Amino acid sequence: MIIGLYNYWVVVVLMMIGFYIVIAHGNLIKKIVGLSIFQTSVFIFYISMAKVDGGTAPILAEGITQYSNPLPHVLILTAIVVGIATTALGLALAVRIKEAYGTIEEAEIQEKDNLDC
Amino acid sequence: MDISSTVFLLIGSFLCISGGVGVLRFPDFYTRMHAVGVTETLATAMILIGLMLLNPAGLVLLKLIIILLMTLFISPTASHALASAAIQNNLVPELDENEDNEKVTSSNP
Amino acid sequence: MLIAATIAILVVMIMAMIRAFIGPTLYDRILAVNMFGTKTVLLISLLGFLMGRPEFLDIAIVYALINFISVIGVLHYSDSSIFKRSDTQKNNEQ
Amino acid sequence: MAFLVATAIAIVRMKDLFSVIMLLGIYSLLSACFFVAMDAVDVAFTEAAVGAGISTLLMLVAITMTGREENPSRHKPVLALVVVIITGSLLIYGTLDMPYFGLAGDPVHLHVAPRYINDSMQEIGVPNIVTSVLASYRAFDTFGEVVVIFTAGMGVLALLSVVRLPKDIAKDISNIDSLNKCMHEEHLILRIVAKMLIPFILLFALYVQFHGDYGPGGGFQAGVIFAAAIILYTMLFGMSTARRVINQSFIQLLAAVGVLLYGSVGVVSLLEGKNFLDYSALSADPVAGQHLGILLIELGVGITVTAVMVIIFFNFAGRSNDQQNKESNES
Repeated sequence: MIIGLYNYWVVVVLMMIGFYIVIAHGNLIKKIVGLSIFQTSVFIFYISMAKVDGGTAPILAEGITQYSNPLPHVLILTAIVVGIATTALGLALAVRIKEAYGTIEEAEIQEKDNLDC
Repeated sequence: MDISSTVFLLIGSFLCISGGVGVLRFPDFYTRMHAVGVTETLATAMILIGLMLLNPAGLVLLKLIIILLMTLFISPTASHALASAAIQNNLVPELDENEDNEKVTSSNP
Repeated sequence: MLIAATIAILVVMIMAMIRAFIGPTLYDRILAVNMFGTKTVLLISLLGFLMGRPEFLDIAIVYALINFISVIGVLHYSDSSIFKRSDTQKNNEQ
Repeated sequence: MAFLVATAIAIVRMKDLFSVIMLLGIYSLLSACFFVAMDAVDVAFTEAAVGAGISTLLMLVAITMTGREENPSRHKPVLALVVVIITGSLLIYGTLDMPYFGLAGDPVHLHVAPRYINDSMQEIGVPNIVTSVLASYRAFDTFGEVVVIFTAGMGVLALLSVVRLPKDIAKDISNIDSLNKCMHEEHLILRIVAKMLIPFILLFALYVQFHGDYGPGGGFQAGVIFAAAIILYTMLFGMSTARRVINQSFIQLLAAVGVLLYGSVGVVSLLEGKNFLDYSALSADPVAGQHLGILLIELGVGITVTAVMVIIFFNFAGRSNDQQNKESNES
């Protein structure tokens, strides 16, 4: 019971840590870090679903009959590279916000916006 | 063959752990760097040689040799860069005048 | 014997992680990350042998290379701006 | 696994963004170890190249521009904590219904995976199932992913690109000689080792690119490794030297060429009367056609990923260089 679902629980804990960072911290870069933790937890979730006991990596070789499930691997492989591209986009936005507002703290940005109005 | 690889792997593991203890216990950055240097070159080389003795099949052996060569090139270079960057940014090594330090050095000769 | 070596490396990884958590200076953290990377290379090559598919040493090679690149990058960027800025701030305060 | 949680908690606690990023590097290394242990070698490969190398670097460049201290939060995050705990416990309640980890009879493993595992050797002729699924069975998805990457690269370009006047370029060129001279004094050892390593890295990237059919590897990983080599060169030899070696408009062109190569393979198979991206149209023998198609597709992916990563890095680094120049001029 405990061992059977342990991986999923760790995934949930990681996901919640990432989520907590995203909603509780005001710094935009820290938020992006939180997002990437969240992202990694999803990757781990998929990969642990793909594991088959006694299986090996899905590269065909002679004398091996049991392979892990290749489909989640494919999905996650592309997701990682897309993830870095989107993270870079987020960082670029953060940099531009820094240039426009002089800060990347959420609260200060809102103050400045209110002043403008 | 098996015995020799076992010996190499054991020596490597021992060096690794001693380096790890060093990283935790040494008093300042530069001494810690020394501990890391031990684990990174000698211990890595030992473990990789142990693996090489274990499975002497063509391509795998070649890759192990490549990894060994690269760690031997890379980790001293990285350590050098790290140390020089630390010096340039005025991270002063703790010397013997420091009282706290004398205690530590006397307890770990 | 492979298992013993794997466990030893895991222990060292924990040690490096503790150093990275508490590391008083920035350089201690970089050092710990560097060490962690090298240990990862070893761990992956050992895991490959443990699982009986030693063809996967490619990953270990990539790690060795990427580790170097990231250490250089970290040093480059820590040198280039942040520290100069904080140093000048300190000088101004003095 | 417990390692991962510990690292993540430490990340929450830290205020210094620089240390956060170092820990993020460790976190990514750990997750890649986990992927190897879970047999996902291709994924570990990608995570190795992307997470530990490129993303750490990008975050570092970003914080050099935005400052490294995080302000202490003023309001107490109790509400956030409550939300997180409620969501987490609901999710854990959800996992109780999930099949246990690692059983071969899970619903996940019964639907399409057996077909991929059993038939891909006859249909595609490529030992690495991940590659054959990626580039052949689900090629349309992958095409979408490549376009997303391309779009992200264009987005970064639109947000961060600095207009470079001819005057600036001329100044760069005149600076190069003096730069080279002073660089020979600092970082001498690094430069020489890097000069030895960079060709090796490029060669290894090519190996990964074309060996992807037989072992872990493929276009995505090779592209990232290739870009990492270029980034290493840029860091050690300076932006202006790197700009002279790799023309920026050329690299932007390359990003588009990669996507076009991918798309045109699909169009060719359409013109031959088969489905979009059905490679058996490319050659008389279906298996040979699949081989050719996968090779071309992976090449397109590799080119795009390399070009986009280099574009992203150049724009970030160029921007931060400009900022520093401005500051030094002002002071």
